[in-house]
Amino acid sequence: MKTRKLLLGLIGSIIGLIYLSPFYIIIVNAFKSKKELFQSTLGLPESLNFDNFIEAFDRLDFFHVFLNSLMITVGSIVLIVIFSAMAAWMLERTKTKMSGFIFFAFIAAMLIPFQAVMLPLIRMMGKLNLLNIPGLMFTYLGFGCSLSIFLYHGFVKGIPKELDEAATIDGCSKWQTFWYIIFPILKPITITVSILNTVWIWNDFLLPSLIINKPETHTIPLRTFFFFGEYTKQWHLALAGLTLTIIPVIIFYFIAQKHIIKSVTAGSIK
Amino acid sequence: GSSQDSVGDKVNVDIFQFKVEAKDALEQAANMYMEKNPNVKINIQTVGGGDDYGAALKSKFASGEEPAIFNIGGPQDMIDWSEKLEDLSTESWVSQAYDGTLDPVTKDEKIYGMPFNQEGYGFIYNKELFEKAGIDPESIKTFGDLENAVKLLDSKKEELGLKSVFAFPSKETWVTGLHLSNVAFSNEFGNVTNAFNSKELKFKYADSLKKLVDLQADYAYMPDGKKASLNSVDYSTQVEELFSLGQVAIIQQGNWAYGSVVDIDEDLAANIAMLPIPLEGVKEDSIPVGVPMYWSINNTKDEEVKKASKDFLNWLYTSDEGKDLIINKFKFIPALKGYDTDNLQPQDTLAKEIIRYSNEGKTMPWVFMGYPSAWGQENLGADIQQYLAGNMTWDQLVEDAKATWAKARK
Amino acid sequence: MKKNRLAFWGFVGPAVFAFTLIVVIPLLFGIYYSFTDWNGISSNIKFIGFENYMEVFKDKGFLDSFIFTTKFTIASVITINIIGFSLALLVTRELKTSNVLRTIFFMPNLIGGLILGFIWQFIFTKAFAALGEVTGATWLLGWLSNTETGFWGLVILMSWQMSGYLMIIYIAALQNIPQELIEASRIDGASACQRVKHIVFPLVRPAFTVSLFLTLSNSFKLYDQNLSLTGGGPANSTQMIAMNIYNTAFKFNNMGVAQAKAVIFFLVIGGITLSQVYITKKGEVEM
Amino acid sequence: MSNVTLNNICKEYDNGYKAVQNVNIDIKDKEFVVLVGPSGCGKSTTLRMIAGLEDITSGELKIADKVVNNLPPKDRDIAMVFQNYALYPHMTVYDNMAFALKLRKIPKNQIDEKVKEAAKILGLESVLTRKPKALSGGQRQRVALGRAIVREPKVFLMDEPLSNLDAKLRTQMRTEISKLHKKLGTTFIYVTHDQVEAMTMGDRIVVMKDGFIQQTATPQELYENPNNMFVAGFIGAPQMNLIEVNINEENKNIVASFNDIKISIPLGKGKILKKKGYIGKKVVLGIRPEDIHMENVFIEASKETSFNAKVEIQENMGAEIYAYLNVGGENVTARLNARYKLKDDEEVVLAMDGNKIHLFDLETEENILL
Amino acid sequence: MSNVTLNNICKEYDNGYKAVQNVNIDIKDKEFVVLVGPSGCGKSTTLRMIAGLEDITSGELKIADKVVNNLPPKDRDIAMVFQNYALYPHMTVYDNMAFALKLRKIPKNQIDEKVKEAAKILGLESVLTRKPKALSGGQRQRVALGRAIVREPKVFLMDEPLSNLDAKLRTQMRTEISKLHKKLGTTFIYVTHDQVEAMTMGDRIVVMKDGFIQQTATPQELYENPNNMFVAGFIGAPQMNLIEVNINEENKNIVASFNDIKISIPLGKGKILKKKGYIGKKVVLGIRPEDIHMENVFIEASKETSFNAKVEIQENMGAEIYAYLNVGGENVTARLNARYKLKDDEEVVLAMDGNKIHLFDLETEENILL
Ligand SMILES: Nc1ncnc2c1ncn2[C@@H]1O[C@H](COP(=O)(O)OP(=O)(O)OP(=O)(O)O)[C@@H](O)[C@H]1O
Ligand SMILES: Nc1ncnc2c1ncn2[C@@H]1O[C@H](COP(=O)(O)OP(=O)(O)OP(=O)(O)O)[C@@H](O)[C@H]1O
Ligand SMILES: [Mg+2]
Ligand SMILES: [Mg+2]
Repeated sequence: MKTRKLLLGLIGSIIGLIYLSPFYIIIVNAFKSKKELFQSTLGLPESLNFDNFIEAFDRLDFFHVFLNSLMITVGSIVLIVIFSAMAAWMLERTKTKMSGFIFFAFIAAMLIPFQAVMLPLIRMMGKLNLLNIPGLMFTYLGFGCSLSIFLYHGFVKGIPKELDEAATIDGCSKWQTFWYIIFPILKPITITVSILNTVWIWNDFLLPSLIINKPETHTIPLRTFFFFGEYTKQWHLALAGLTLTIIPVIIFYFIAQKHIIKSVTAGSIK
Repeated sequence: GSSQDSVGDKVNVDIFQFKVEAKDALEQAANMYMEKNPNVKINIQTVGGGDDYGAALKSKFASGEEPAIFNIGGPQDMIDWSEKLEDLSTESWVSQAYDGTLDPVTKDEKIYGMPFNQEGYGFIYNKELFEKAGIDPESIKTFGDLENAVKLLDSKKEELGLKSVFAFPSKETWVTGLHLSNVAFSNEFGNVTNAFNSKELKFKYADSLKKLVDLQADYAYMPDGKKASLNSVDYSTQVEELFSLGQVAIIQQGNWAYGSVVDIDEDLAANIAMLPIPLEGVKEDSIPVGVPMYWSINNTKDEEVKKASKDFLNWLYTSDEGKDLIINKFKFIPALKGYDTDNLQPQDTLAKEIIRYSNEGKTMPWVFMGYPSAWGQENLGADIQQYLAGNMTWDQLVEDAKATWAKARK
Repeated sequence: MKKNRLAFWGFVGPAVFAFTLIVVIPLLFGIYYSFTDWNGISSNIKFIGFENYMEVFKDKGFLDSFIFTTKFTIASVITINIIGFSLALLVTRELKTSNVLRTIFFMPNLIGGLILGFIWQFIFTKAFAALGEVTGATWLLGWLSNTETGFWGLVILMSWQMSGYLMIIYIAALQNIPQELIEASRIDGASACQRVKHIVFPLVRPAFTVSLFLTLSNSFKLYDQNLSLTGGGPANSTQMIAMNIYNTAFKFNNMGVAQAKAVIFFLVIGGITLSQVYITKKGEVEM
Repeated sequence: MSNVTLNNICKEYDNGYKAVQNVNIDIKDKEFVVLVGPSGCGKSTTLRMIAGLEDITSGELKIADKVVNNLPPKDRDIAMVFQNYALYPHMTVYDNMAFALKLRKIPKNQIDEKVKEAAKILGLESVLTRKPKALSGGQRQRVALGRAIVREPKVFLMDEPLSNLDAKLRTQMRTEISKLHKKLGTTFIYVTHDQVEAMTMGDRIVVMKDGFIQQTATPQELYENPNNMFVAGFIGAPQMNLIEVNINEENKNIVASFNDIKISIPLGKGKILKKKGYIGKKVVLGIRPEDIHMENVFIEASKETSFNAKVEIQENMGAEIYAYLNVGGENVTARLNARYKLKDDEEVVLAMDGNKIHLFDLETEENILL
Repeated sequence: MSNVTLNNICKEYDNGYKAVQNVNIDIKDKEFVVLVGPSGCGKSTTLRMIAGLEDITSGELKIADKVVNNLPPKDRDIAMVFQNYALYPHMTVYDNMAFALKLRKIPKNQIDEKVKEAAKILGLESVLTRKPKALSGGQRQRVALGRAIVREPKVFLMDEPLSNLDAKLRTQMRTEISKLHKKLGTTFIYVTHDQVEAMTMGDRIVVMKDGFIQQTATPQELYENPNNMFVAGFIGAPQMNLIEVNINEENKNIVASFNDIKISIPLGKGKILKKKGYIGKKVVLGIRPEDIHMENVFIEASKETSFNAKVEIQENMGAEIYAYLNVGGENVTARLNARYKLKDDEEVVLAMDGNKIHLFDLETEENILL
């Protein structure tokens, strides 16, 4: 028993290292000059030189775009979480043809390739004067609610209907039932939904580039792509920038991950 | 629309441009211009990440937030965007354009684009290595000369510390399908317009082109020792890694590569120059020089916006301040005349080479903007990859090229 | 009853509204464009019936990319699920490092698709080459230069990225298996392998349904990673459908044909994934 | 006044299933009424209609003499305890109990008072700050009760509140709920499928089957005079023995016989059988296990109802024994004093208490003697 | 031969918790032994050590005279029935039963034979092709048994197999398992926390508490002579009344008194008390509810043990009544014949059966009389 566990632990560590190796490449190269980067891609940097980070921070206007990204991500997540949870709860609790159809439509939409709706979407967004940050958040809601509703729906199934009824008898309206009872119980799946959507929205390039491509509203990925020029990719800066970009998400993930394990569970399985 | 074009009493000029490398300089220019013209507000949007300008521009227009100034690439763009293009033929800079540079954007006497800059490409070589190998670059004029030099270099690989003579990035179909093929086709068609109007491709100089391909491929650095693996060599490997680290002696690239080299090794960048790309038996001692992109003005905008846009471009390319920016900040090779004074000469070694070739008249035009849409990269470039991988003979490639060209022009 | 309906729309309405505006209406427009000759720019759009669809069926490139996409999807769906499932089995073994490993395996999801492709390109062409030169393993050289390495490069990239995501789904499923069933099988005399095969595997089938759905649709729709890793090359042999559609629309300026391709594509993956869900759902057990 | 009246209440679900049919119950103020019946008989549906969680298809429901058919739950002044408690998992015990009051915007200090009082009644004072997760089954149950109590409703509804508890706790909570009912003096309507609960707690019991009411009566009445075979079999544990017998008249005596066993029916009952024309027909004879005796004195005195039996298996309950007997091929259970030490497969003589014999019509299953 | 011997078995969990301590049980071939005790007392742990699902910390476990401490479950020739049945939900009933045999690579036709036979014994023939989900609770329970039966193991282990069934089914399955034990003639080790099950099923009962064995004896022995207060309270329902009393000698009589109630202790028991020096000390008096009587005759004859009580609440069980009484401030339960119609708050006179009085040391809780 003991040796077997040890062996498994060893295998786990090895696989873990393999999974980490790309991150190794990102991080060591973020410390190298461009020349060093091409001379020895795999080796450790000659010195722990933060110049790339400083330059990337500067060129990205990191503080500013970080705030933009943060605002967009948080805003979109709030919209997605609230409206998806609301919809999923109602869809699960209402057993009519209509609710079945709507749910199906949400799921089916996960199969639509974005490229197929890109131009008509942009055209409409322009007509509706939504080529701005609120518009972008709204777009994320439109695209993000499918998976989110799917996950919430599965989780709601596991919440006894009696809780809703108890709340009704205690005197709650539907609205109160949702906010006082259901939404707090959805916390684990809300965290999952937030993590998955954060990972997506935080890193998204295409939608912001189409909807809010103005210097003052740039997000981190939009700026990061300025390191990728017509011919040359400023790898040393891009990797430093990338490191700066993913650190906040990793921190967020670390804080939230205790819950995600329980949650995708409940969301997707039951 | 008009209301959103002006904020307060300012005229709003939106620029939507593709060249990431020019982003900072353009912003600087805009700021300078706005200082002088407080009634104008210039907003610059740059598309990052490389080659997606076409899609971005389309969605920009689809969104209704049409820019006042944007870029087009050649005859096909001119036709596609014809609804939106302002005639610039009455502008003052037109008279200063070099011969032929306006052809791709001229239709029915109307001129729809202002040249961005000039670019040229050839065989960039490492002077120091040539010296060490005892080769006089001046003497290389013909394909034969080149071939001999290459063979000599190849034989001295070890002592020169070379991995190989060439680095050939066939992964980048624009290098093969556009630039390299241009050497043959510019001689077949003569100019863009002919190419653009031609219903068929004769591929007259197929053999000579094959030699250029073969020479580069045979003596190129192959990652796994097989020719097919050239298809994984990209620009970065070619220029930044192999060439800039002194591991290969010659690469087929343009003056833009200077920036890449200088980032890695400034000394090396100061010590490079350009050999011609000789099309054997046709035109040997010259390099292709052309205009990669044009500025265009959106004709649906208000008159004042259009005027401000024209003024800005005029100022940028013809005023003294503007010229200084173009040369020293943009690091462009100007496509207009009038940059003669000493302080307006490009400093980088490659740009100097292009100008030298231009001045000596040893150039051939760029015609690949006249290829059918995406044909050069998606068809010819892809076929060259097939050829290198051994999945296609050169004859098959030629036949396929003719067929796909004809089909596209049907 | 009326009040119920009001409440229903009050809760479902906002999501449906956003969804309709952002997805449904553009999709309908997209379908409309597939019957026109629109090039993406011009304002005069002509209705041309099924011509674009005929065009699609004549397009060999589309067929090739369809085949490539299908092959890729099969390979990646299998590897991603196997790896994800194995990782889940590993980290549910109460190892001391389980929690750390869970984080590590999920971390690839934290990087955006385009950048991920560039990084792996870097790894395949530079790191693999460096490794290959050091070890003398020639198979590590020249990656992404041909269809096979491009194909497997994509599969490796996607497996690396997605397997952690699926691992989480599978962990959830594994933790839902009652411990007694495992013990019952031990008493019945099952070895570790037999247990996985006869007990664990069938019991996580609902998770398989979900995972297959997610991986199938993700693999079919893959664009970012395809673009940045191989760019479809060499010779368009690793071009997947999404990229083919994209190029048709924006490089060849054939918006109508591109939309027709998108419609066909949507119908096909819709058909495939829905029948997958139907088939796998049928074999599921409810506890 | 908080009487509850169900007048011809019916419930048809959307799928057309008729879960409750023509139910009439008149529940008096302060009464403890238990709805009992097998799974799926419509108990919960009935309760949920009273609560307002389910629409009433037809009929009239009155609470405190007011028709409430169309009133939403919160305006009916009822409280409900659910089978699985339905405690709000994210709230502390205190908040669970205070929630309904908070919604009613009752001042904080009043809420506090009421919650503390209820907690005291239920012995929950020490766990007020815990979340439900950290409670034992019995405590959870009490919180569910507490949540209902603080509301001071006119009517208390409970749907199998004890079914998730283990045997010991169930017994204990049973008495606690009875005590609570006494203390609060509120109308209780209680659903269970456990006849022991029904018997021990209800002032009156409503026995349901397939959506119909079978009998409404006090526990003793139900036990002694079941309306029909279903009620007879449902109430009492071990179950009443039900044996198909032939009724014949032998020497003026009415005799019930099966296989080679003969039981004389007491005079009064015999008369009714005769009057109703059952002579020569088959009926079902019912006798409760505790009405089968083994005392010699008794057997001597009850020769006409004695019979031979073979012990198949026996269960020792400490104070008594359940003997599972084979009587002429029929399975019969007897509940005997533990002082009788039976051996398996032993042949014994037993006698029924003739006065406790029940007789049911074979077809209609109705009690013939009523 | 399939006797099972536990020799000083201990179990310490990884977290240092000692779940089972120095357990010695000697189980004979074909015996039906029940482990009983409150939740958390270590029953399951003991059973799981026998099954091989849990490592044994120290001590020796023998099955059929062979030490099996280090044998994996599959090699111990045991079968186990789990509390929640642990049926494989994705397999049909047939496959569930056949699974273990298939793993043993037994020929198809033999498997078929065995499964069919087990199904016949358990009355599962008609549901062999169904999945567990489509079965009722009782059927599932039987499948779980069937899965164990087909293996023809030396020892049958069952961990609370009936606790998920409702009361009626539980009673029924209880007898079925007893019958099965008779039929199979295999050693059964059965865990439950329900004393009724323990009493009715076991040849011998092992009562556990906090990891220690309290008493190992036959049901009757356990009921009549519990080793200590714990066993006395645990076995029997309603529970034995346990009252703290003062022992004094009054006029040669040994008298137990509490508040103003006095009970005379019968001669023999009094002697023991005296001999062991309990006079003037406090002890615990135990009397089972059924040993408190209300018959006038009895009370007349037992003046020395009669007392006054106030009825607090009563539960009508049909044939009898559980009266919850207040006797001088102490709660006392009496189990009375249903013919006594008591009123709440009524004052009554009752008497204990002096012979059935138990006495326990206040400190050690041991039975003084043994
Ligand atoms: N929403 C519904 N739609 C259709 N039929 C239903 C619905 N709810 C319950 N039923 C059916 O109505 C019948 C009565 O259900 P009800 O819940 O009242 O039974 P019950 O007596 O409470 O049983 P249990 O003791 O199992 O709780 C059942 O046959 C059930 O299947
Ligand atoms: N894996 C474990 N680690 C630590 N302690 C444990 C573990 N499993 C059980 N215990 C503890 O050991 C004690 C005995 O547990 P066991 O399951 O044997 O009780 P039980 O008698 O079967 O109770 P129940 O009637 O509730 O099933 C309990 O206090 C329990 O908390
Ligand atoms: Mg119910
Ligand atoms: Mg246990």
